Amino acid sequence: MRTIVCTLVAIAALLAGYPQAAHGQVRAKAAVTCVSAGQVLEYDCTIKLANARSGEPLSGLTVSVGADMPSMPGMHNVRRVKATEQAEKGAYHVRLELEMHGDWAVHIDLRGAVRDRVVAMLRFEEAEVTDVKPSPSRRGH
Amino acid sequence: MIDFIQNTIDGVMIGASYGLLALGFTVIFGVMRRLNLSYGPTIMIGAYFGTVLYLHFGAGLLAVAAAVVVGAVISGIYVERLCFAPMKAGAGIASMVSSFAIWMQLEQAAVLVLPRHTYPFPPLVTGPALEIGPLLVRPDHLIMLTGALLLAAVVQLALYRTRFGLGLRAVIANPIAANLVGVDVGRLVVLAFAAASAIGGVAGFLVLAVDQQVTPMFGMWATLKGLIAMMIGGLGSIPGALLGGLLLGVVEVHSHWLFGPQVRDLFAYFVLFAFLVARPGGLLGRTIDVELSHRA
Amino acid sequence: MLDVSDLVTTYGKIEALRGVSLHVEGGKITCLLGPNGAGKTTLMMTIAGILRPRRGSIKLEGTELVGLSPAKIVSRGVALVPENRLVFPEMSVRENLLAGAYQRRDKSGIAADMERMYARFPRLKERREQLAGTLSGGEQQMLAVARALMSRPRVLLMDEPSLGLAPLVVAEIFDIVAALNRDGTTILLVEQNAHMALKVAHQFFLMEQGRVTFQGTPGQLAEDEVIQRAYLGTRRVAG
Amino acid sequence: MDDYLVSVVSNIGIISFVALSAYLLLLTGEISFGQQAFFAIGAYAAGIATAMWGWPLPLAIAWGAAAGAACAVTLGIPTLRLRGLQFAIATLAFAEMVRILFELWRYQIDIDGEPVGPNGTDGFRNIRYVFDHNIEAFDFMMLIYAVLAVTLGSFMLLERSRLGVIFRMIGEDATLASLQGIAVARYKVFAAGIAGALAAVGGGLYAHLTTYVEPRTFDVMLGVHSLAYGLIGGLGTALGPLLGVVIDVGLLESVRLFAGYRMIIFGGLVALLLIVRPRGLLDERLVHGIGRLFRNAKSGTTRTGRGPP
Repeated sequence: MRTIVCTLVAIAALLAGYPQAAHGQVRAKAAVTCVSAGQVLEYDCTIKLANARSGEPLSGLTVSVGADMPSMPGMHNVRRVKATEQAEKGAYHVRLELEMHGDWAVHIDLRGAVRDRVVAMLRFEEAEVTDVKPSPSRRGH
Repeated sequence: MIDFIQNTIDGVMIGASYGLLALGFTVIFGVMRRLNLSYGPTIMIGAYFGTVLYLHFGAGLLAVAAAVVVGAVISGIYVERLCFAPMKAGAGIASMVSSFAIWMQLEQAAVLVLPRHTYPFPPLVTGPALEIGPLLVRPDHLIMLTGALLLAAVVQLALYRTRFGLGLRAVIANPIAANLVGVDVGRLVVLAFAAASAIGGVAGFLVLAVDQQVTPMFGMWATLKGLIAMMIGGLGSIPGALLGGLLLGVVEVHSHWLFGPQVRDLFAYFVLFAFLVARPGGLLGRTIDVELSHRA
Repeated sequence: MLDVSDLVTTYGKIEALRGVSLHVEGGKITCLLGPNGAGKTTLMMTIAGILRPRRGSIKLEGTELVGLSPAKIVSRGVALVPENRLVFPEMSVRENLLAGAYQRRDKSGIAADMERMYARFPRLKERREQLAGTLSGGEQQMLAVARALMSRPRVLLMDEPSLGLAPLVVAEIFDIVAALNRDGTTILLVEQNAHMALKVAHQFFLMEQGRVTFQGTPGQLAEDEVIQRAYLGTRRVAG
Repeated sequence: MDDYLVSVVSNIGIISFVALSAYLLLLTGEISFGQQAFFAIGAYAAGIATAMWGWPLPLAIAWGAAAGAACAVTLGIPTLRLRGLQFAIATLAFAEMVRILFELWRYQIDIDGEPVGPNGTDGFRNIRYVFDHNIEAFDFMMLIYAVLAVTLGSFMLLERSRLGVIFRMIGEDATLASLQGIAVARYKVFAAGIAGALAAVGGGLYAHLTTYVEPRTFDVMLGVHSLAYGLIGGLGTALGPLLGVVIDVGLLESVRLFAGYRMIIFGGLVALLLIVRPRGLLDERLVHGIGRLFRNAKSGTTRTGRGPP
């Protein structure tokens, strides 16, 4: 019993001692559209980034994109890919290579003037990619 | 009032398929005292056999049905050979985890063959709902119910009127004593797996033909529904499995009607939980020793 | 009739049988006595094929039984009435008897044998549609014996048939054992109740710690000594 | 370390918490299909605490753990007399109920002009603590492993303590344990509580790692996986479940060769492994053997022969 209490205290101490940092940053929002890149499970995605509050496009950022499956937490790690900035302001392009069809949470990590992560939930199928409205039924209708 | 009756009827019809799934589960659980999590996915593999025939060879309804059953039986025996036959006595939990690993395997195999999220499945019948007085009955639901009842009758006859059934019940009652009277338990277990998969195959075919679509998630769906219905009905009881399925169906349809699909699932699990806590033996179950506590 | 030689059966690293040899004569009642943990039940289970021996042989009239499945051993003519009876509780008395004849395919012969069992055990006839689980202990023991007989065994193995039964019922069971033997059944009987066993046995073996330590006929040793050795083991008696 | 490695290693650490949670219950002889529920409770509770109430992360994680433990104890009491399969299914039913309740639950407040909070099936987005506080992915990974190390350390202590012996005793034979005067019920509920807290800590970290959670993250798959990890890695030591996670998430993940066939190979390997080692790679016998080796080496004794058992 005492061991447990000590452990909990130790965890709490460790956590409490963790450094805190500053607040108040620009928040980003993203519009993601993906189309099949010809190869199975490869997709071309266009990401339009904007300041969440002002709606102003966010350009000049280092953008990397990863993905995981919410239905299998931690089990699928798609290697992060660097996105390339497009001519259009705030637009970035990336080619994603996924492991299977289904619903993916696409993580867009921003660095540079803004540090943030935006998550877009998309359903990747063979032919098309759509926004996800999770359906409660397991049979899939 | 009409709605209540209508929903109850619908629930019975859907519950019939749950009952069949539970029946297959019960047969396997009865002879093995072990949980086969791969039960649903083997049925899903059968369904994919049927879907491939349907999509690529234009097979008719009966051919698809046969393919589903055959596919389920083949993959069922595969699971038995890999996850159950080689496991020593007392390794019930290893069998269960192994069957889960094979579930993952079967699911990925299905996705490799047919990579899309959903595929069409041939409909049982097309046509308008039958009007019986103020009530509506979908003809495919009616066929599903009839099929389920027929199959249940066949299973009941096979269990109580054949030598195979006698041996099966002997193994379910007491595997050692069954050995001692000369039942070849190893062979019987394979046959039981095959029979259970065939039952599951028929159930799966009926459900999918009513849904008219199939996804790899069907495996999980079938395992969960079968498991819930079996536990509500009572472990190791054949009539219990059917009754549990019917009860689950009725509860689901009513709660869906009253509160929507999410609350429907909530209710189903709540009924299961309440049964387990208040009456662990289920509706008609008895206490049998389960080889699952990991020291068994 | 049944020859066991140098049988070794192990549970993991523990040797339950350490080289058991014994001979069961046809038409006789052979009794196996010994303290708890001597390996008597292990021996019975090994003969019936439920446990696999590490080495040794079990021959029924010259044919080897080691390596055969329990089902094959039943069809060769060895039936075991297990300790604690192990009837099928959710099956009726009639179905239990039918299960006993599982290896047989002759329907008319099975039907005739059923009638014979009902004649020998009238109480089973009265309760033939009753579930076996609802029978009394003595009735379950009768059912277990009848079920074993349904396979038409040449050798009947009985493991502690008197276990947990009232004295009157025990006497009844031993009457049945004697009667079966009079009708020509060879019996190997494991028994804790040495007093009763020595009354019916033609020959007996004493087992201790996985070995046979004495064999003889009743009367060869004073009953007191047999009983003492059967319950307590030689060492303590000797020293 | 590159980004990718950091994310894989972080995931391994987080999943290990659920695996340890299931493992602790296995020690006491119970199979739970439902530890993902506490992972979910921890994730939501900690996420709400930082994102909506502005709590610091350590406090939020601790609060999540407390919530997880409380729920686990609440579940433990009614399911106490269930055994084996019935217990397993009861935990499954509970976990699914929790998941569906999260699907139905909406609780949002306005922060900086945006709604923040759990939003039914759409999940709970914008758990931005890590970004608001400029914590690098690598640092967060170190945090995960610091907590994991403390947890593992306590597990090691537990295995040697009286409590650990009691847990294993209950797992071996609960009736026998109660005959020894052990209050089996109390210890079981206690174990369930700790297991709930462990899973909840994992959940809290997970929510902050990914910045979003949604109810279907916590479905049965996660629960059965976490149970399987203990069995793959071995039931002899708390390192077993970790090894299981490393094999699944780490090893197979890194072998790109398997892309598309990963589960086919992994599933087959697990099935074969369990035939050879039904209690996992690091099972009790192996762990015991290694332990003896160490002790012998330390005390300098040589084994000349084996005494009577």
